Amino acid sequence: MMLQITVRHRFAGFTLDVDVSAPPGVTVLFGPSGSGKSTLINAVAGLLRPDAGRIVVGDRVLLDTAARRALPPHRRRIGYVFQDARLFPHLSVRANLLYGRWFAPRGAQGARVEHVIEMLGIGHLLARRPGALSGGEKARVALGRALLAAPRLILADEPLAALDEARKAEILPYFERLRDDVSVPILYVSHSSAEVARLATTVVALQGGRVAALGPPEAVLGEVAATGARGIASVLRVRVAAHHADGLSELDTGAGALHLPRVAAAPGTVLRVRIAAQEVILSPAPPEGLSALSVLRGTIAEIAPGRGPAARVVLAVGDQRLIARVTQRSVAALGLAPGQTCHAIVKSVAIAPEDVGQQAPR
Amino acid sequence: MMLQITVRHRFAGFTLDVDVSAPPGVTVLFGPSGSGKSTLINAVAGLLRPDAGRIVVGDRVLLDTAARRALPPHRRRIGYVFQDARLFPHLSVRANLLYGRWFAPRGAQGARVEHVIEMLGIGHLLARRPGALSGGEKARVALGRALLAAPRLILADEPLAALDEARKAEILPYFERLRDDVSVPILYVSHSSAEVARLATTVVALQGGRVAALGPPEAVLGEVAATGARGIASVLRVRVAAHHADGLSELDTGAGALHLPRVAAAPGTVLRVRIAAQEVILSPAPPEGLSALSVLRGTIAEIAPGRGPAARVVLAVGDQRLIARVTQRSVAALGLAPGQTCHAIVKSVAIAPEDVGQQAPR
Amino acid sequence: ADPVVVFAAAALSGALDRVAEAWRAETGHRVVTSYAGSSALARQIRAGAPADVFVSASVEWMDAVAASGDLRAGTRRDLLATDLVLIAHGADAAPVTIDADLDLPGLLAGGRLSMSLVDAVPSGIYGRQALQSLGLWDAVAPSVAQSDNVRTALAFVARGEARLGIVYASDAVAEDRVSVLGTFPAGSHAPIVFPAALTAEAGSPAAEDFLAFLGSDAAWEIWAQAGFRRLP
Amino acid sequence: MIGADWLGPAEWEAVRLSLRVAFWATLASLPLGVLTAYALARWAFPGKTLLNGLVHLPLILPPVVTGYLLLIALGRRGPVGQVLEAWFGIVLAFRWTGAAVAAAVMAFPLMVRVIRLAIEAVDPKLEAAAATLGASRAWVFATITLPLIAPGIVAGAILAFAKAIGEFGATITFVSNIPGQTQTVPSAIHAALQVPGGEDAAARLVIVAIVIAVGALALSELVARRVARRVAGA
Amino acid sequence: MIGADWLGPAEWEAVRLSLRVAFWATLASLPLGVLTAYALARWAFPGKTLLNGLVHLPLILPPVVTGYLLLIALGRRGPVGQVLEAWFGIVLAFRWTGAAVAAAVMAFPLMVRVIRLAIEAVDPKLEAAAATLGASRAWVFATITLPLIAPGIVAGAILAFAKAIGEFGATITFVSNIPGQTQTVPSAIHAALQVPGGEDAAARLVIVAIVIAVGALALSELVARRVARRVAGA
Ligand SMILES: Nc1ncnc2c1ncn2[C@@H]1O[C@H](COP(=O)(O)OP(=O)(O)OP(=O)(O)O)[C@@H](O)[C@H]1O
Ligand SMILES: Nc1ncnc2c1ncn2[C@@H]1O[C@H](COP(=O)(O)OP(=O)(O)OP(=O)(O)O)[C@@H](O)[C@H]1O
Ligand SMILES: [Mg+2]
Ligand SMILES: [Mg+2]
Repeated sequence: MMLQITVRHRFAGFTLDVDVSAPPGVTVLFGPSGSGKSTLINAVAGLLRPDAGRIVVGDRVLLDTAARRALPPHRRRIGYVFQDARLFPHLSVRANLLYGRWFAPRGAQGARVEHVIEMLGIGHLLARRPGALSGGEKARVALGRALLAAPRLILADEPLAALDEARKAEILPYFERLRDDVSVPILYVSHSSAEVARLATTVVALQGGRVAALGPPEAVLGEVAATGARGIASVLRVRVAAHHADGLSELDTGAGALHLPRVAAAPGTVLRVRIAAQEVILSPAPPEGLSALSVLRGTIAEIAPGRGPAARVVLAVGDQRLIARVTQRSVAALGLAPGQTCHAIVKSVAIAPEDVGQQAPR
Repeated sequence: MMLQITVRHRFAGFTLDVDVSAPPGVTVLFGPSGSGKSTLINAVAGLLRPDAGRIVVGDRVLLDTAARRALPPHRRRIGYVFQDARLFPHLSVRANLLYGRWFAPRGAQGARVEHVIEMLGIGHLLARRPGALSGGEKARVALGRALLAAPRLILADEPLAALDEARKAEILPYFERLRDDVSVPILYVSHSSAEVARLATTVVALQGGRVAALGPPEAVLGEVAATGARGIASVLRVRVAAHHADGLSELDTGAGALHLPRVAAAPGTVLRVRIAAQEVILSPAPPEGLSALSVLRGTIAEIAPGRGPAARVVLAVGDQRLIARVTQRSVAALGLAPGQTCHAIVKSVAIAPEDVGQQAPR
Repeated sequence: ADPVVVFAAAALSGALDRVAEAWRAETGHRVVTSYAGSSALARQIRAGAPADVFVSASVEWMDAVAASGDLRAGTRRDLLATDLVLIAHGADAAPVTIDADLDLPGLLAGGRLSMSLVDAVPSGIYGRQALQSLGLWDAVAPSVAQSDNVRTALAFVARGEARLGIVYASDAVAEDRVSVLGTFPAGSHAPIVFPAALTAEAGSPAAEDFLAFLGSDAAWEIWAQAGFRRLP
Repeated sequence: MIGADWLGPAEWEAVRLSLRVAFWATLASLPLGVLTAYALARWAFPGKTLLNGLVHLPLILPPVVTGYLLLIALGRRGPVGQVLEAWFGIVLAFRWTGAAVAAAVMAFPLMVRVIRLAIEAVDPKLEAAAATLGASRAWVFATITLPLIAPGIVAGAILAFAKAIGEFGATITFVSNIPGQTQTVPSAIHAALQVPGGEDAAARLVIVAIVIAVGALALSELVARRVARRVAGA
Repeated sequence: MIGADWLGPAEWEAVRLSLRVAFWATLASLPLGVLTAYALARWAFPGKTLLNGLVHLPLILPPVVTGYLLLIALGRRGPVGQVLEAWFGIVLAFRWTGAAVAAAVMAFPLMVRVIRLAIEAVDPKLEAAAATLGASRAWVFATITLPLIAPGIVAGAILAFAKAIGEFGATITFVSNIPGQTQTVPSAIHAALQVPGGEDAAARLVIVAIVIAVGALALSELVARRVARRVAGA
């Protein structure tokens, strides 16, 4: 299900002008406040009729201004999680959740209601009206309502922003499953680079209404421009090698093992792991006597000093790239140079559950 | 300005029952969605009349149900940043921002308008109406509106949730200055433990309408129960020792130096630094040849295995406590035991700007 | 000088305007006329309305105003009379004789008999009296459609919504979509008179003069044209 | 206490008739009222100003004129009246149904204005949300707009009902006053006031009218409060 | 084309008078209308049902009754009328001001109903937000509630204006039908209809009434659209 979005639209003082083409999976829109993310999503939903544009999801043409075609919103089969929830105030939480069901084609296979309710932890709210919900509860119901509409395209505008970490950690795997098992294309707005790395098949970094960077997260998250220095991360493909008795899982990177708290995947499964560049420690000699269990061996491919005191060091580990962000002082002190062999130390517990995701099928 | 809040209120299916007493500064309300944070704040604002309660800010009694006293909201002199923005739709952004000004007593010293507008990056929006703003823009205007009301108490309900990292990093220091220079008491709801550690003078962890933990962030953030395992962190008091030419600042902990990207504080200033427990690497021997520049030397005070494969190791460094979260396998492999000398390795670049804050005056 | 204010029953409008015009041509005095139902006008005069002359379509309402002391004593007189006629839709209906033998239901043929309110509006009250005294009322009562004034009653017949109607002769003359079938015998109902008087408030000699003019021969040219009769 | 003989049988008949007329006038015009209000609030079409003016006409014109125009159009000899009678066998002239039509026409501008205001107050974002979930325009209207404007519909209906209870001028001009068929309470009051000394009878009927209308108002307030609470979503 | 002599001087006078009456009736009753609507929408007080019933009364009663009651109360010999005249030198009876009072009373229920509905649609959360920023109840009303209900006020005012233009029964009963003083357009139409062959004059006046009202409507739509756009915040 390819996603092809070409949209040009002018507001007074703001112009959205994007041309995005993304493979199946989760396409994450990333970018500062006011960069046009919601505007773009509204165009896909059909709530904004752009000045010009063409939007194609898989083989369905949702909009083609040149051909004067525009599918009305209710025929687009989308599940839109609005940035501002927009629950129906006169309906109970249950009726809100089931609203989209009424209109889904008979036999459309959507999420199981009980399952979604349980995942979102909103079982005790079903009889209430939205007016009596907390902010985060509203956000969860809004998410449930969109998921239960049996959509063929999910639009999620910062669906998890109002939630606490624990709740986020429960919901994120659901999106992964949607992406991998159900293969519903998802357009997802997020400010969190952890969410981006975990979910994104493709990242679209917007800036002032234009695409600043576009590509798989491995590429885009390594770009300072797209993410800000602190968001830089690498995404490694790893294979589950073994689950150990002490609760750690061993993941093979092809250039050393990562030891992570138990990962819920059978040995042999290919996963992807986001490793924040700032959390990687480099050591020219094989390190010893440290509490960190995961050491990858590689070759320095590139050293790029940043504008501040830090430098970006790219290590070739096996056939993959691992990015480390270290101080320029350390680069000098350790005499790091391209071509040199180097070890990357990664703390096992520093990789958050939300940093480990199923490998999206390409 | 002590903050004393005793509130009991029943909704169908939810009871808020808290008794909080907090010193001047920022009191952060922390807790999962639906735990009663907004309800508590609404009671302080006077928008919810609780079944019973007493609320005192400094020497002002805002509510005392026993004495049948309740200051009406407009006489409480608060600046409330609502979770849902609540901008006035018929007023321009400028009029929204200045709304509270009209009612502030003459000569009340509040924030400078241009300054707040610049900090929030909303200068180009002043003539617009709220209907034409993006989600994050709305959130920023709502924040500005509250700050400009010259309040004597700020209530901020997840004011930064809708913003990107870069924008957050620009706004957070403003709250610090409010806390330290202007000494306006602030009640602040947040889901981000980085924000908590940076801003909080006191943390109130709510759970199901009750106080689960209460105390300074050093204490509460070390509790698994209050924050979830991944939120555990230590907060160290450090003194700025020197600023080096390569852009790093040297911070003295009393048990070794931290090297951080330039900190905007004069040498001699006492700061506080949040160090996430999961980012600390332990090494019995003094580590060498690593890219990490900050090594603290201490004595193991306590080792507490967690429920998963991780363990919490508390190090006494000088007269402070540093918490590390490492795997139990590493504890065994390195033969760590209480009383033993140990080195803690902290990456300089892993400490985010939002993790460094001014030390709140006590 | 202030104009003379005349409160007059709506049935007199048109003709009274022409009389007032004639008076003005003669004396230079202006007349202002407020037309409404006699009941409303009478109540207003009793509430202190600035009227100089009251011309009522109903003897009872004139009595009521007299009883409350709002008339200038000795000025009341019966000004005009008119007859009650039976009318039919169309310009060329055949005349009938109105007496106790009249087959009114037959003439109605299932249609409606249009009258003014038979308990409230003078023409309706007179009409019912007449039908009752002729013994025709009970047979047609269910077919009577009552209007709140005689002009509407006339309009129902003129538009053909009602087959027959009972109105004043003075109303029937001006409408050419109806034809007069016959006149009710004078004895079948109380005399139809329009009394006039000065109000207690009336101060100006002009008002007295106008009241007098209403009964003058010059005025009677106009009244007669409009279908009114001098009192016997 | 006040017995049933406090009012004469003709007066009771008038009360019954007024209730029936007002009830049906309100109920039957409600769908058209909602539709018209929706069209005026949401659609742009040529002749919109005209429609708006037309709807307000009965408010602007003296009731007699409206009644007269109804007579011309809907009377047995009127163009529309003839069609109604020939095709559907519906006769309005001199029937209580005609009185209901007159009352409905007179009350229509009030109903439409109120409902239109309610429609304009509905947040279009909620309707947009429903559309993204698959609801067509008709479904959005039925499941979102309509429930949200329910307080407005109740308010419009009660206003129309009150107006219909009080309507007199157009009714008597259109369908005259036939006791038991078209003599409503206001006609009876009007008639009573025409005769000297009729004030007592009129006062009795006025009290009846007030009782009816205040009852309807109180009921509507109850309904409206429930409905409003539902809609507020608390 | 149609010249100024299309209408006679008395008719022009009626048009002028109607405009003046409707304008002042609407303008002068607006503050009380807003206050009453606010009280009914937001306050709980004993006698609320009574007030609500009282406000609706002119709608429920035949206009003649309302006019008669006004005459009894506000006439020169009425208790209130005497007080007004003795203390303030205000005479309403048989003056255009009385016509304005009658029109205002008749239009009042419409105005209040519409404005009340608008007030009930205001999100109390916005008012609460204003209160936290230091605005007292009066200020909240002036700066938040009032602007937000502006579309409702415009709608209520136009409805009242239209009603005032068309009011007839109460006016003629209260202040009579004196050309140049209390004869409004509807009174003139009514008078014209009483004259045999007066339909032409009536039709001309009807057209004038329609033109006035449609003009007012069109104007109000313009204003309302602007106001609504402001309030919608886009
Ligand atoms: N008006 C109400 N009636 C009934 N229950 C309510 C009402 N308002 C809030 N609640 C319930 O009270 C609880 C606390 O709500 P509150 O808004 O304080 O949560 P919160 O801590 O702010 O959560 P969040 O982080 O999701 O905003 C929730 O379970 C909510 O459902
Ligand atoms: N109706 C409108 N009229 C004018 N400008 C608008 C309108 N809607 C949005 N904008 C502007 O368009 C820009 C993009 O808005 P958009 O809502 O797409 O931002 P966003 O990327 O979703 O931001 P956020 O993360 O803050 O939600 C913003 O600058 C906003 O002010
Ligand atoms: Mg957005
Ligand atoms: Mg909340």
